[in-house]
Amino acid sequence: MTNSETSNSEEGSNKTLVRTLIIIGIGIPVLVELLTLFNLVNVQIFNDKTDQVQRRSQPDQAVEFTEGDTLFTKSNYPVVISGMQINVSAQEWVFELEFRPSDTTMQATPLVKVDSLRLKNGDLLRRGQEWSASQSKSMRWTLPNGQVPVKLYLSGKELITEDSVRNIHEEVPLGSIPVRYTRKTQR
Amino acid sequence: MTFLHKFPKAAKVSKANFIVAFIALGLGGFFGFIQALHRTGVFRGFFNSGEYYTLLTGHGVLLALIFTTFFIAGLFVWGVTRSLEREPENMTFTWSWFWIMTIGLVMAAVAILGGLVPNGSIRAAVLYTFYPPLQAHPMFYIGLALVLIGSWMAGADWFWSYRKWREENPTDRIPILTFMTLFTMLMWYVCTIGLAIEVVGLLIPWSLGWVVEIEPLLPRTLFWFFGHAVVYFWLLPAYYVWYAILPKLSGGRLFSDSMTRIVFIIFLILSTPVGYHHQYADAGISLGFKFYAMATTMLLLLPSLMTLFTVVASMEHGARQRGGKGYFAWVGKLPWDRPAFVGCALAGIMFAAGGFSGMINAGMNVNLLIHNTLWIPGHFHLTVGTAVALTFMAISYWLVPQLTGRKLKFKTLALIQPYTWFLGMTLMSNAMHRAGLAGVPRRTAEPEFNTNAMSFDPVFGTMGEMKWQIAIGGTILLISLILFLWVITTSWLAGEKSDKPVDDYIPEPLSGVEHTPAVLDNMKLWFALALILVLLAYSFPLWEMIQDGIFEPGALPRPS
Amino acid sequence: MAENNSSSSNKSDPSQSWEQQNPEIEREIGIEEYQPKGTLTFTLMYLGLVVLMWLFMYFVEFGGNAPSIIE
Amino acid sequence: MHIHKFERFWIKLSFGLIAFFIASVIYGFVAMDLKVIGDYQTIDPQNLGETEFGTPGVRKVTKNGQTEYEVYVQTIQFAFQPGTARPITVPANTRVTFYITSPDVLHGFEVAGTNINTMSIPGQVAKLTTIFPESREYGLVCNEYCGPAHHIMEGKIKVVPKSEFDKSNLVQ
Repeated sequence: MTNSETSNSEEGSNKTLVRTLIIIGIGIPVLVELLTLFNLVNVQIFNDKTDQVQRRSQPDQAVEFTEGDTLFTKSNYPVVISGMQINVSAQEWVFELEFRPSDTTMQATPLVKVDSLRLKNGDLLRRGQEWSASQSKSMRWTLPNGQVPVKLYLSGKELITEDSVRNIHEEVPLGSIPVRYTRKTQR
Repeated sequence: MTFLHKFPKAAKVSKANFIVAFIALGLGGFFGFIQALHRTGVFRGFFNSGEYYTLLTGHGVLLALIFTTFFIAGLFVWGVTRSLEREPENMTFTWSWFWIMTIGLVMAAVAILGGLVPNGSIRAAVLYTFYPPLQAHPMFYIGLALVLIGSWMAGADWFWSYRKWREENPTDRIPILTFMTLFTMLMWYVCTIGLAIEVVGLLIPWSLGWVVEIEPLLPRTLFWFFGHAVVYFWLLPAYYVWYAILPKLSGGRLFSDSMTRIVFIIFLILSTPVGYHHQYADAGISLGFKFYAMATTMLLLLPSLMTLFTVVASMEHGARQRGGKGYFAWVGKLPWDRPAFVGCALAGIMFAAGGFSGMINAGMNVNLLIHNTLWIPGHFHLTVGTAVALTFMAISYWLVPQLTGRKLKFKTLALIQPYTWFLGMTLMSNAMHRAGLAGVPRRTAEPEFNTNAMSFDPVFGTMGEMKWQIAIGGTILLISLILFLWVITTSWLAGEKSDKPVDDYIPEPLSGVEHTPAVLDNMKLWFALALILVLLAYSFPLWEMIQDGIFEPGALPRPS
Repeated sequence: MAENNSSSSNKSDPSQSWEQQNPEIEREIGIEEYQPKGTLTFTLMYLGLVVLMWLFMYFVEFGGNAPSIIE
Repeated sequence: MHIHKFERFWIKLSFGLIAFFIASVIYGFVAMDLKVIGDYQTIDPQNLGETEFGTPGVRKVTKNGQTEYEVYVQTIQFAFQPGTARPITVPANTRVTFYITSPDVLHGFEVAGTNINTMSIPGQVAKLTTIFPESREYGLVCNEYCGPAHHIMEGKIKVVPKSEFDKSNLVQ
């Protein structure tokens, strides 16, 4: 790279450079804008709303669990999500989850465990919490700022006989979780 | 002899301002790149979505408030000193406004970046509009107030130089560079009344806990008292470059001195009473005032349309002097191989496009189509993000050599830079405008619907395609920014020393000052008229808002 | 860049105009002679484009975007 | 003053353009029912419980012998009430008036892809009337930054045919 602008060879390569720059740097932008204008007018005026039907088709919704829903419904110790909320303050995001036994819980002492949380960005938050399905249990996780859980991984230990245990795993996709502002309490 | 050798003291002040401006540009631009990747969902690994707003605040404050203010200060020091041919009157005073502004900037920046410290208590994720009741750390508001006070002192410094010059030259007309500086600063004084009342009168006492409740609409209205005029505070220095320097870079002369002065006068008069056009969608402001604001906003199109004519005519004059012919062919004779020219010219073209989306924004009802959608950042990345920022970058290629006495290095990279900026910005802002039409909101870390199985419906194309257009555009902009900073830094530190690093001569206008009516230089008259129009727009509604108490109906603060 | 190599002498001879000293400039065009017809053409084209796009945005995009605020 | 005749012409055209813009806004406002909200009333944001906003939801009213609906919406950090936990359900082709306010910070109330777009400001009640022309679901977006979980604040408006409108969910 030289600073001279007068030498002939430099002038020639400079011309090519300027031409390339103009084609890429101005040509593409002009093309993009013209295409935009053409498409806008074309869609709105000439084939109005052809994609109306298509655009309203929604992705198949998997069953999602929210507050009040029951887990382990097929077992004899179902538990109910009795509370689920994210408390947001300026400093931290806290996910609070509460379970209570369902009215139909039969077995007295099965153990249930939340193994981990899957966050929206794909990260896994491991911090197991185990409790007896016949009792209520509340638990909290500090989330990375801005992240919401999308899935719970639970496991249950069912006593079949005195000394044989059956493990059940359940994936629980979460629906909309209320997110509320809280002033952070100084601890 | 170049500026550095004639006015070494002023050159030092200008350089100090430019250094701060370029650091803010680099940091703020980098935040912008992260945002482009984050909000499109292309890559969200840099920061969490909760921290996005800290970056967004940093991006807005560093670029829109800090980069602009410091660059403008540097530019005006250069222009006033050069055109009045005198160094600043008192260097202690000059340096004191620079340091007050810098201390303020550091305080605001620390408050903002504190938000990235886990569990930190110093935070200011309130974006650059800082609407209460969202509350930042007091340091943020105090820092902004210091930047404001420093900028007032800077303006006073230039008026001081002008008065001294006037004593020695009682009959001369105000030189055009000084004229544009003084009128821009007069407008700044008018519009910052609102900001000063908001920040010093309401927000600082409130953030310190001296008052608890705050009425959200009043500070919001005071912010927009300032908030649209501030865009002209950014834009007028770009016009200053286009009027004063761009004609010469094109090989010609400014078309008309009197038109230039008239345009600046109209901006002084009309810039402030338009603020309600940012509040068309607000409750609590009656339709009459919204309409008044629309009428003044639309009238403000006039000076920009006049600028379009005068500036393009000046460029055409240059092209024809360089041998251009015909109705269109003359464009090819412009120096498309000179970075300073190319940057200014492309910035002007972008401004014409941004002008159109601005016209839509100004339409009182059509505004609702795009209010607070991504269209708005799309618009102001064309105006302040390109018309202003690219002009400032381009003219740096011409100014920095004068201030440092060193020739520009890496001229090829310097030439590539404005073209890449233009390309990146077209891609990004085109997609932003289109996404805005589909209803995608601005100022959000994750614009997609999270839990409802809903989606935005673009008029044409797909959301996925727009997302990539924004991400790629943002990446190209980052590359362009790095090129700029590389060229400027290396030239500044290691450029070849020269007595005449650039041709800094500015020829007289075609229609010179001898054709310009004297009344145009009557600053008192125009300043008074500006104040009257502001009073008409704001006195009654503000009075109405404070009827029930300045802090009533009050809301409680929410730390951000 | 905007400089040209020979212009280092440009203020040395005050009788010559800036244009006469600048080798890139082929002819000097005075104010009486200069007709910015290219500028007028471009600005008229811009005006036409703006009016068309406004009509489209206002009456098609906005007018056809119900529901709207009717009161 | 020396103004070139082309420039004089251009300035006249510019005035024409400005007049044209203002005229088309007025025309849309008056003839096409494309309006913006004005001043309605102030409210104490810390005591919304004592007002209609305390029981937010859809209400039936009769105006001029016509059945209309009123929707009181609280925008809170970080939800529309109603709108987020359950959709705002209203009938199509019927006048619906929204009253929107906020107890905490500024929010936006944007029905995505339509012209319904307003701010929700603590202390101020935004009042707007509209008619939904078709039965479909609309996304509801908060388009003003309202705090760290702003991006999570969203909701839904469900417009159903008049005949299918379930009046049992109305607020009394």
